[in-house]
This record gives sequence, structure tokens and C-alpha cells, in this order.
Amino acid sequence: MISVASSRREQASRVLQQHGALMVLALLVIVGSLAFDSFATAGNAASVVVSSSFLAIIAIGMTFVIISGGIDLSVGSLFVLGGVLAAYGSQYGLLMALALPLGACGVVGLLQGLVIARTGMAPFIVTLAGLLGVRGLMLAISQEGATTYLVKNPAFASLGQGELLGLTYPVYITAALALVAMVLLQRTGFGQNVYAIGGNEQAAALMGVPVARTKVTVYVMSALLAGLAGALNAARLSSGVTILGIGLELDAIAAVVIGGTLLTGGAGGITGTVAGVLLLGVIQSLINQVGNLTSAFQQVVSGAFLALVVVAQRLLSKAQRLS
Amino acid sequence: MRRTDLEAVLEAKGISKRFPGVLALDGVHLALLPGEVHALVGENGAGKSTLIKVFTGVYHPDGGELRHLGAPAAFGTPLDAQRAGISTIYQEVNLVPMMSVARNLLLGREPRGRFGVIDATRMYAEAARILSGYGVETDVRRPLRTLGIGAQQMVALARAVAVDARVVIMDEPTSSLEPREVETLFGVIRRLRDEGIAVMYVSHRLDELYQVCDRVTVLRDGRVAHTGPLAGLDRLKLISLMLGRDLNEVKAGGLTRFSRDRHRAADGQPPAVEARGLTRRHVLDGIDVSVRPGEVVGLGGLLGAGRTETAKAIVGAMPLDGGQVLVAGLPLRGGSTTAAIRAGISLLPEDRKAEGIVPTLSVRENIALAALPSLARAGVVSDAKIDRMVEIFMRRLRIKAASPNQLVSELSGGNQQKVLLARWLAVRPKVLLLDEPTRGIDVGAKAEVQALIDELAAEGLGVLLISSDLEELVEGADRILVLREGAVVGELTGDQVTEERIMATIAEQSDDMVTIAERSDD
Amino acid sequence: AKSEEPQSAPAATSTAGQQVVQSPSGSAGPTCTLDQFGGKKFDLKTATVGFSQSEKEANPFRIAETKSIKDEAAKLGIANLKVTNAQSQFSKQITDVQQLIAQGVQLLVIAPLNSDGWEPVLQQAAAKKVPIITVDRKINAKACSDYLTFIGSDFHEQGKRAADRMIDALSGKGKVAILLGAPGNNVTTERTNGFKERITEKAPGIQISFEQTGEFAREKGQQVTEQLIQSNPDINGIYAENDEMALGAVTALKGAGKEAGTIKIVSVDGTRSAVQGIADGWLHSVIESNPRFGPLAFETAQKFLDGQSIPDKVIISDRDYDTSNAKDSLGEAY
Amino acid sequence: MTELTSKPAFRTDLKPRIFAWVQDYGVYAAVLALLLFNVLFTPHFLDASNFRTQFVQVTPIVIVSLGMALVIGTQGIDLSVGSVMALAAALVALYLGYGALPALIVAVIGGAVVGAAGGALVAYVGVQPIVATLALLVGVRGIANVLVPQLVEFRNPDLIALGSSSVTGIPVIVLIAAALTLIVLFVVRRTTFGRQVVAIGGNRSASELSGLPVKRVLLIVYVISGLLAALAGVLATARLQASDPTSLGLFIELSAITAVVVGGTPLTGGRIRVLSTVMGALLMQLLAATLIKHNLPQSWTQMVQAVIILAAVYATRERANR
Ligand SMILES: Nc1ncnc2c1ncn2[C@@H]1O[C@H](COP(=O)(O)OP(=O)(O)OP(=O)(O)O)[C@@H](O)[C@H]1O
Ligand SMILES: Nc1ncnc2c1ncn2[C@@H]1O[C@H](COP(=O)(O)OP(=O)(O)OP(=O)(O)O)[C@@H](O)[C@H]1O
Ligand SMILES: [Mg+2]
Ligand SMILES: [Mg+2]
Repeated sequence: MISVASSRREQASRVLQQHGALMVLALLVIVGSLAFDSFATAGNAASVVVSSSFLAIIAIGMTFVIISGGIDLSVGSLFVLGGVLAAYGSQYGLLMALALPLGACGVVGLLQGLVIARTGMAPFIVTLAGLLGVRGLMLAISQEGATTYLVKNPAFASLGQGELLGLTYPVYITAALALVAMVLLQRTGFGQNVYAIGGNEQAAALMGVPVARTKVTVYVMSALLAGLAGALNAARLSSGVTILGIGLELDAIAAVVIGGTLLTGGAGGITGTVAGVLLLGVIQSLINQVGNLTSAFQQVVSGAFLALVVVAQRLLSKAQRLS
Repeated sequence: MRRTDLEAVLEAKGISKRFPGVLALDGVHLALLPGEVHALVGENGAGKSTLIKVFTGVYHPDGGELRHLGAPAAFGTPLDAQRAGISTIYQEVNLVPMMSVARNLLLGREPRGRFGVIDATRMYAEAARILSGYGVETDVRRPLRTLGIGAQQMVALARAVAVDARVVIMDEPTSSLEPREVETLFGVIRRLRDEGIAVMYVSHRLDELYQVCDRVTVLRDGRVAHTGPLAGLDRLKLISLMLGRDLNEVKAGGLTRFSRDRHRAADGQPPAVEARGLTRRHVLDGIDVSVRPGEVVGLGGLLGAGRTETAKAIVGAMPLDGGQVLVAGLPLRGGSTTAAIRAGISLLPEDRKAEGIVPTLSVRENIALAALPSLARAGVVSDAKIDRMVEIFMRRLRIKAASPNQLVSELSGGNQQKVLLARWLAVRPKVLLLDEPTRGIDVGAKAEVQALIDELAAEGLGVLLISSDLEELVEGADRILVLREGAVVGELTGDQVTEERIMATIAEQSDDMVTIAERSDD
Repeated sequence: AKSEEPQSAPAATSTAGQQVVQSPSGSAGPTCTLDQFGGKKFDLKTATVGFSQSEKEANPFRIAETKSIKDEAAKLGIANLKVTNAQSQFSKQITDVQQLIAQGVQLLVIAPLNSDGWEPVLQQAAAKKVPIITVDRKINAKACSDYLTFIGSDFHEQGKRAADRMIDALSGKGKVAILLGAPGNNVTTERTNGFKERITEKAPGIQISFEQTGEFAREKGQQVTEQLIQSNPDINGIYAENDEMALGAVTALKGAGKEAGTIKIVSVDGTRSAVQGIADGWLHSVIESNPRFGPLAFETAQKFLDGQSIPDKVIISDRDYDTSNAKDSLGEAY
Repeated sequence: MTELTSKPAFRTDLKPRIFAWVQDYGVYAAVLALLLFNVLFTPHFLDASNFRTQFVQVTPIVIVSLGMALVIGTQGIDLSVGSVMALAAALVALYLGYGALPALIVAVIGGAVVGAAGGALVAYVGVQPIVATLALLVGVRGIANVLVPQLVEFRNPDLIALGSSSVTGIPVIVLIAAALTLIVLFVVRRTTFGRQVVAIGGNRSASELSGLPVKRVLLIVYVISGLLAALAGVLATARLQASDPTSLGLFIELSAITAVVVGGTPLTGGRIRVLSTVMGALLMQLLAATLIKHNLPQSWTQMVQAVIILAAVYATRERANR
């Protein structure tokens, strides 16, 4: 007979690793509040939360992709495409303002997913091509980026600008999406399939997981969420700005990984990702609080922070395995 | 009991399957009847796993027809096959290591609560209930990878059987199971048979076949060499069918693998390697082992007794809390595998797929891997030297490959194992630690490997042999250390080396359960 | 470390290259006063002032711009100046400004990365009645209500003036290539449109046979030009939408063994290296885009706080550099 | 071997062999196709000066890709290469006062140090390569910009000569890239180190148990990548005749990864194809040149690149056994 139970300590350190980002976040907030008077104000907190919400939406989609063992580099381009199409579509009403970007981004996600699932090409390369192609598409429909479509539809604009209790609607939308994503990931067969193919694709296939369908779904979701984030952002900015989203995919990946999701797939979660996004936002806010760092120093500090956070994460998880 | 006039549940009619350079299956006919246990046997690379993968929709046949319940069937994916009631345990444990035990066990049929959402509480309870039926008591929330490989195999088994299956296919299910677990498994198989389910059973352990199987199909080089009832079939006849050799020839060779006489390990000689007080929390508890030149030392014990850990600790592949390893009387520095190999100790790991082969490299590169430093001058490798060495080992171990340049991942399991053995012999070790060296190896190859162990010991090599096959252990080892809960609980020498004594030593003072966890909850 | 000795160029004097307002204030267009805007008067010296820079301080323009704002603030004794840098990410700039507002700044000077998309910032600033002065690029919104005023150059006009120079250089005939700025950038769009409009309007003999982006960077300008002169050897002029790309083009021409001046290069910005390039004969002319916004920005703010009326846009007059003035103006170039 | 003879003889199928050929030599075919297109439709394409231009422009990417191929072979990835180029440019500007050679040496050491930092994070701390090098991507460019905040022109004749002179008509930097390619090819094919790199990428725990110095090899691989990136940075700087830490090497990591993957080296590691990587880089260079020469707008350029990358990788992908 084999009998192996988990010790309480083991469970505790597992929790520790999963919520490492959350704890670093709490630490930073405390330090920031002590160091700067204007840091722990409602206004500043709101600005961090509001501006993080768009990255969070993208990162939620990215979490699914990464847990499934893939990666999606096209989200930055999809974000800007979504914004431009939403602004363009808003001329024809609220419905078009949402349907157009979601439709287009969904199709891109579907294509990427199909190529990845059916040909076995590396997601990195397929979505890298997506990054290029989608940005090209965006440039084509905005006359090489020269045309900025403006959002004239008040209903759509309010989707991005309307406020409730000092926070704009996108924050609530993000929160709702995060909750849905959590349930999806932890409590549905689809979520289990995502973990399974990320953990061991071959085994998952042998266990009867519909690998191709799950992969396609994951990339469609990621693209839809990126498009939605773009559309909401366009509503917030009242225009389809064309110079957005460069390097956004790296931010999203960084947030997901800081949140404790393994890039190799098979493990991770939404809470960590949300914490990771907020962590990036808070770091930026702290840099702004200092108020006089040159741009170059800001980069050094961000890079150092990122390194610090991942090393801390890593050591925490090592400690877990040793105990 | 068995009724041959029954309609086949699953039938292969002239199935062929080609891989680049190999015709793995060549017009195979096989009918699986309800309520029978059908043995599928054959040498390594005969095509057993390939046939199973064709049955389960992993591979698509190049020729022939698959019939399911009398109608032509084409399974596009394993999922299709599963839906048709065909459930499988594969040769290599194929589960998701990072997911929890419960989620692995119930993936795809988790109990649902409100809104169709998974009910976690019920899932864990159900998983625990199912597993305890297979003698596995564990926290089903922990990741599967933290379980020993045998326990993982039991989870895979439980998973396969728990579905509403009409056909259950098992590809070497016992290769990582303990005798007691094998009994549990046989109980399950007999129950399935009585329920009218067709069971296909692949194993290289002939004893097992005679214990549970009704009929047998022998594959040789991708073709069916024989099909018929097992009961009347003589053991030697079966072997001669598998090997494709004359019955008399096999008779002459006999079934003996190891030479009966003990090695003459010079008793006066100092140990080639000596481990003192190997300790690691929850795993190893002050283990002392020594191996003298020309001696084969066996490590016995139940699953999870710490045999693999002991071996890994000796080669420095596992961090220790205490203890040291001495080679020729001098302590091994650094605790790294590199140092151990340089000092002449090598380990053939237990988990071939995860720790053995490098799947992207050829047979040739895999064999040469560990010996590279000695095959190079100033960091530049000599291809001529490698070729010569690879050729020798491929011939000596009879490695079946299209060419030395074939990818090792394309070989059958047994041949992969031989490649690994070649890798370790190539570094000319003084002491060889073999962790389940004959797992998944056919009778022919097994005899070869065992003969090889003998031969090496005779040449003065020290061997530490870990095997769950008690017969192998008894026949091969001069001296056996029995481990339990990470500690040596007995040493058997000379005439004490018998299966009964091993079992007795394991059982002594031992309660029903080996609870590592209870120790860790101090 | 020991770097090369700097090239000997006359050091810029403190007032050299000062911005000059094109249209005398209040002479034309709508104006704005404190009352109209609805804000409250405060003392600039003790106030918290925010400056949001759009791009890294890595090219001469941005360096000079940030430095000018900081220097002027120091000169005026404004102790509490908060500077943020959006590192060319528009979303970050929006957040930056929002956080500046949250930190309680009373006056905002913004160098916008983009003209559109300022809605959330403007709303927030309006709610707190924080006056915004945008420098170098415009914001597409209502002056004196959404924001206070704009100080900067007219990029469209710069394009037109560059076209005039090109027409001059080629005597109205020939083939011209454009090295475009970063795609999607307002500056790129306006400098391109201005140039093309003027060419079609005044010199139908000039054909624009090639336009590729050099992304405002020297290396990219060099690479594109190398491809260009190889496949279009008959090109007569190159219009580079900033100096860096023009200088990259010069390196490419040198590498291809061309003589100085055989291909006429006109560019926009007025960095010191470009003006030196004119003196060396490689560039034909450079249209200035003056980044020294500090004095004018704070002067405008002070006027506004004093209750005077200020114009809704302050267009500065940019000079041109060509062979006639390049050597003498080196000290004024940035 | 001997057993082979007892196997039933197999038909020689043509189709799989064509597949295998395309998989191995797809990049070469794609380069040829693109050359053919250009010869037919691009004016002045066959001029010697054109080939010179293309080769010169592709050198930094080739050099960076060589290091990237090694890193990818270990199942890693190095996103920091562009920033290392920038750092090298900054260091060259700072130390050029001592002469071209000392400046070059300092720059290359700087690259090695960054590589060592990344390698240490990956090998010893166990951080995932993509995140470790992402942190370096951000931080190292920051450092480069702190050291040299803006573009600096230089006049050092040695350095300018390095960037613009030729030997028997072939630009020096192209010769350097060719030499480096041969060295890396030799290392991968013929040295113990090369085999170890590939084995580690193929199965890390197997390599550990086989006594390979896994951590050290990983560290060295990242150091090499840093070295090569720094060298590429110096050469690009020499060619530009100015040190530009701000924009030098931006996004080159993506080009390099593309070159490696288009060349048929899988991102899953365990395999390195050096010459095909160079071909991959050439393919991307030729493609960019073609699009520029035909004056396509940016939107089209990016979409066409996307399609070509997909097509090339599709051709060279590992086929599933079905
Ligand atoms: N994916 C593959 N690619 C190429 N050849 C393969 C592949 N899978 C199996 N083969 C070849 O097909 C033949 C049959 O292999 P198979 O795995 O079915 O043998 P087996 O009877 O299960 O052997 P074992 O007892 O060692 O598991 C072998 O020669 C093997 O090398
Ligand atoms: N982190 C851990 N905490 C507690 N127990 C563990 C941990 N990791 C592994 N174990 C247990 O330690 C035991 C040792 O496993 P292992 O399989 O190596 O032993 P073994 O004697 O070599 O058995 P066999 O070779 O037959 O599988 C296993 O039962 C495993 O479940
Ligand atoms: Mg098999
Ligand atoms: Mg074991």
C-alpha cells in the first residue's frame, strides 16, 4: 500500500508560492505609502487600478494561453486593431463598435489557433507573424496610421469613461472577466483540459482531451480579450489611437509569469496574474512618485525590479520543493 | 467461461503501419472477444505498442481494416476510441504530472455541481474512494508528480478501468508495480473479465501471462506469428515463437539468464564504492551500502522504499542532508554526477523517458553522450572513435535500429533501454548502478542484459542492482540489502538470498502501510 | 572611461536659439483668460507643476525640450516640478498624467505623444480645474476649456517649407524620395502631407518616387537609403522627416562613394550635427523645429495666472538653416 | 544494422522524401525563389553593389542569430540581445578615447557580463529564460542610456575603417560574420561542448545524470550569446559611424529568433542548425530589401512578412507522425 499525505508546511509553502506576487504587491504598497504622501491616495490608487485594467484583460487571456503551454505575441497588435476598429465601428452605433473589433480579433485568434493546433508550428512563431500581420492590417485600415477615427457614439464612450464609486466601468468589466476566468479555469472541464495539455500534451491527448479544440479556443479567447481591451480603451480615449500596443505582449507575459504561472505550461492561475498586473502598475506609479528620474534610470529600475521579483518567486518555489 | 463463437468487440483485419524505414505492422489479424484476457507478446520492437496505438486512434493504419462491434471503424483520435468504450493504459505512464492526483484520475468526468461547475469536494472524495480500492492512500490534492512511479501507474490503471469500458488495453502495466500491487491488478482484471469486458494484456513477464490470460497472440517483426489459447501452450514453445528460433535451440539455451554460480567477489578486496549514512529528510535514513569489485549487490524493498533515491544519492544526483560516498576509500567531492562519473560510478536511471534518452538525438549521439570527454581531444570530438564505439555496442547489445543515425525516440522501449545501457558501459565504470534495468525488456533481451551483468561482474565491475522482479534479484545478486522506509532493514547473503527471505524481511515488523507521510508530519 | 574629445563646436549660450513667437500674442484668433477658463489663481513658485514628456530623453530634441523646462523652472524658483516620461508608450503617458493630477499638480505641461485620445485626462483635469499647456504637439480638443493653450511649431508648415527648399534645390524638376517618420505618428503625417501638398501645388515636375519609413532613427535611415540608391540610382533629392534619418542617409551616400551635394537632402529639426552637415556640404537645408519650450511655457502660464488674456495657440517661428547661415548658427542649433 | 536485413524491404516512397528534403532545405529554396523574383522584377538587382548592401546589412542579425541559435538549442531564449548591442555601442563611445581595439574589448566584455548575468539567472537560480532575459532587455538598455544618453558621433579612423573597408572587395564585417559562422558551425558539429548544448536542450535531466556540466554549459551559452550580440553592436556602431544606444538593436531579438526558427531549429531545443540559421537571416533580409525596393507601404510590408514567415516555418516544421 502506498500512503502519502501532504504536510501542513508543504501546503503552506505551496500557497506562498502561488500568492508570491500578491505578497510582494502588499509589501510594495506598504513601502510606497510610507515613503510618499501622495501614493496611498484614492486618486492615485484609482489611476493605478483603472490603467491596469486593460493590461489585466489581456493578461487574463494570456494566462489561458500560457497555461496551455503556448504563448501569444499578437495581443499588442490585436489591442490596437481592436481600438481602431471599435472607433471606426462606433460611427454605426454601439453594437458595431463592439462587434467589429471582437469579430475581427476573433477571426485572427481562430486562424492562429487553427494553424498552431493543426500544423504543430510553434506558437511563438505563429503569433509573431500575427503580431506583424495584424499591425500591418491596422496600418492599412488607418491609412498607414495617419487616420485616427474618433468615437462619437456617447453610449460606447461611456462604456470606457462612465464611473461608479470613483472607478471607471472597465475596472468592473475586468473584475467580472477575472471571476469568470477563474471559474472557467478551476471549475470546468475546459479549464481542466487547458491545464492538462499544458502539463503534458501527449498524455492529455491519450486521456481523451480534445487537444486541437482546446488550443483553438484558448487562442480565440486571448484574441477576443485583447480586442475587447482595445475597444474599451478606445472608448476611454474616445478615439482609435494607432500608436498603441507596442511591446504590450511582453508586459502581459511578464505580468502572467510574475503571477506565478509557469511559462512551460500546466500550472498557474488568474489571481496571480491580476496581482502581477497590479504589481507592474504599482512599480510604475512608485517611479512616477519619485518624480525626477530620467527615462534611462526608470528603465534600469524597472528591469531590476522585474529581475528581483522573478528571483524571489523562484526562490520561494524552490523552498517549497525542498521542504 | 470463454465462448469463441462470440462476436469480436474489436478486430484488426490485415492492419499495416509504416514508419520511415520500418514496417512496424504488416497485415496483422487479431480479434478481441468479450470476456477474455488476450495476451499480446513479442520481442522489443515487434510492434505491440504500435498495434495498441492503432486500436486506440493514436496512429492511423496505412492498410487494413479496424472493426468495432462488427462494423468498420476508424478512430480519428484517442477520444473517439474512448467514446467507443476502448480504454488504455500505456507503456510509459501517460498522465499530467503537474495536475493533482484527483484531477488526473477524473479528467473529463469530474462530478458536477450547480451550473455544471465542477464540485471539488465531491471530486476529491470520489478520487480518494476509487484509489483506496487500488490500495493507494494518498492526499489526492497533491500533484501527481510527487507520487512514486508505481503509484502513478496505479492511478493510470484506476483511471482506465473506471470509465465505462468494453475493452481495456494494458501495455506492460506491471512493469513498475510491486508483487502485492500486481495481485491487486490481477484481481481487477479477473473482475473485468467476469463482467464481459475484453482485456488485452501486454507483458514480458511470462509468469503473469499464464496467471491471467486466456488466449495469446505472438507478434514477430510486425506480423502475427501465432494466435491461440494459452493454456496448452508450452512456455518454451511460446518463447521460440517470439524469438522466431527453433524450439530445440531455445531448449538448449534454457531459460536461465544468470549463471547459477555466485560471483567470486574477492572478499578481501576493499569496496569499490561505499556509501555511509546517506540521509535526506523523509526519504533516506542513514543508509550504508558498499559494493566490491566483481560483486552484484541487490537492493530489495517495496515501492517507495528509497531504492531509487539511494542510487541517485550515490551518484550525486540528489542533494543530501548527511552522509558521504567513498570511492576507493576517498570521499567523493562536490556531490555532482560529473564527479561521480569521473570517479567511475554511473547510474542507469529508472525513468527512461524523463531521465534517460535525449529524444532529439540519434542512437549514436545518445550512446556517446556520457563518454564524450573521453572521445574528444581538446574538446573536439573524434567521429571515427565514436563510430567505432557505437558499432561495438550496437552489436554487443543487439540494438535494433534502422541505422545509428535513427532518432532514439523512434526505437521501441526495450531498444531504448539497451541504448542507455550502452551509454553507461561506454564510460567504462568501476561501479554500475542499475535501477530496474530490465523493465520493459523482452525475454530475449532480458537474458542478454542479465548475461551482460554477469559478464561485467566477472570482469571485475561492481554492480548495484535494483529490481522489482524478485526472481531477477535473487538470481542475479550475490548479496541483497532490503530497504524499508528509507533505511536498511536487513542484509541477505549466501543461502539467505531467496525470494521468501526477501519477502519476510520486508514484512518483518512492517505494518500494512508504509507511511512516509506520517514521518514527515513530525 | 575615456571617450573621444567632443567635436569643437561653439557652445550654446544660454539665450541662443531661444524660441520666438510667430504671431504677436493676442493679435489674432480667440484668446483665453483666467476667468474664461474658470480656474483659481495660485503662485507658480510654490505650486506643484507637472511635466509629462512623451519620449525618452535620447534624441537632441527631447533632451533639449526637457532640459529647457527644467532649467526654466529652476530659474523661476519653482521648487516642486514633477517630471514623468512615457517612454513612447501612449497608454503610459495617459496614466502618467493621471497620476500627476492625483498627486495634486496645479499646472500641467504636456508634450503629447499623440494628438487624439486625451479624453480621460482632460475630464480629470477639468474636474480639478488644472490648466494644461501642451508643447510641441497639439491635442485635438477645445482650447481654453479642455486645455489651456498649445505652444509649438506647425508641422504641416514645416513640411511645406521643406518642399520649398527641395523645389529650390532641384529647380523644380527631378525625383525625390521621402524618409518617413514612425508610422502612425502625427508628426510624420503632417510633415508628409505638407511636403506633398506643396510639391503638387508648386512643382509638378518633381516626382515623389519612393517613400519608406526610417522610423526617425539614424540606422534605419542609413539602411533604407542604401537600398534606395541601389535600386533607384536616378534619385535627385531626399526629404528626411527628421535630422537623424538625414544623417543616416549621409552615411549611406558616403558609403556608396557619392560626392557631397549630388543628392540634395532636406530635413527637419535643426540639430547641431545636421547644421554641421550643411556646413560640410552634405545637407542642402534644414527646417528648424525648436524644442526650447521652457521660457515660453512658463511665461504664458504666468501671464494667464496674472489674469491677462493669452492666445489659444502660440505658434513659434522656426528658422531655416542653409549654406548661407549654417556656420554662424552652429551655436544656436541644439 | 545486421537486424535490418531481416526486416521486410520497404517501398521507397517519394512523397515523404520530398517532405524531408523541404524540411531540411526549405530555407535555401525560399532564398532561391526570392532571388529569382528579384532578378526578374527588381531593377539593378544583379549589381555587385546590391549584394554587398544586403550582406552588409544582414551581418548584425547573422551574428546575433548565431548566439540565439545556441541558446534556443538549449531550450532557452535570449531577449536581451538588442539591449546588449546598445550597451556595446555605449561602451564603445565611452572608451574610444583609448583607441578602437580597447573600446571593442571593453564592449565585448560588457556583453559577456550581461550574458553571464542572464545565464546565471537561468542556470543557477532557475528563472525561466524568457523572463530572465526580459528583465535584462529592459534594464540593460536603461544602463546603456544612462551611460550614453544620446547618439554620439565619432571620428576614430580605425573604427570607421572596421565598418566600411573591404578586403578583396568583400566588406570586413561580412568576413567577420562569415568567420564567426564557421566557428559556431565547428563548435556545434565537432566539439564536446556543442554536443552537450544540444543534449541539454533535448533532455536536461538525462544530461545531468549523464554527468554533463549542465549549469556551466548553460552559463557559457548565454555568455556566448552576449559576446556575439556585443560584437554585433560594435560592428553596427562602426558602420553607422555613430554610437546610438537609444535605438540600436531595437526588436532585433525578434528578427534573430525568426531567423533561427525559419532556419529549422525548433524552439523546443535539442537541435541546432547553423547554416540554415544564416540562411534564415538572409531570407528575412532579402524579403525586407525586396519590399523596400518595390516601395511597398509599411502596412503591406508587415503583412507580407507575416505570410512569408509562416510559409517558411510551415515548410521546415517537424511533421507529426500520423
Ligand atoms: N514514432 C515512430 N517512428 C518511427 N518508428 C517507430 C515509431 N514508433 C515505433 N517505431 C518502430 O516500430 C517498431 C515497433 O515498435 P513498438 O513500439 O510497437 O514495439 P513494441 O513491440 O511495443 O516493443 P517494446 O516491447 O520494446 O515496447 C520498432 O521497430 C520501432 O522502432
Ligand atoms: N516530496 C516528497 N515528500 C514525501 N514523499 C515523497 C516525496 N517525493 C517522493 N516521495 C516518496 O518517496 C518514495 C520514494 O520513491 P521511489 O519510487 O524512488 O522509491 P523506490 O524504492 O526506488 O521504489 P521504486 O523504484 O520501486 O519505484 C515514493 O513513495 C514517493 O512517493
Ligand atoms: Mg512497447
Ligand atoms: Mg525506484
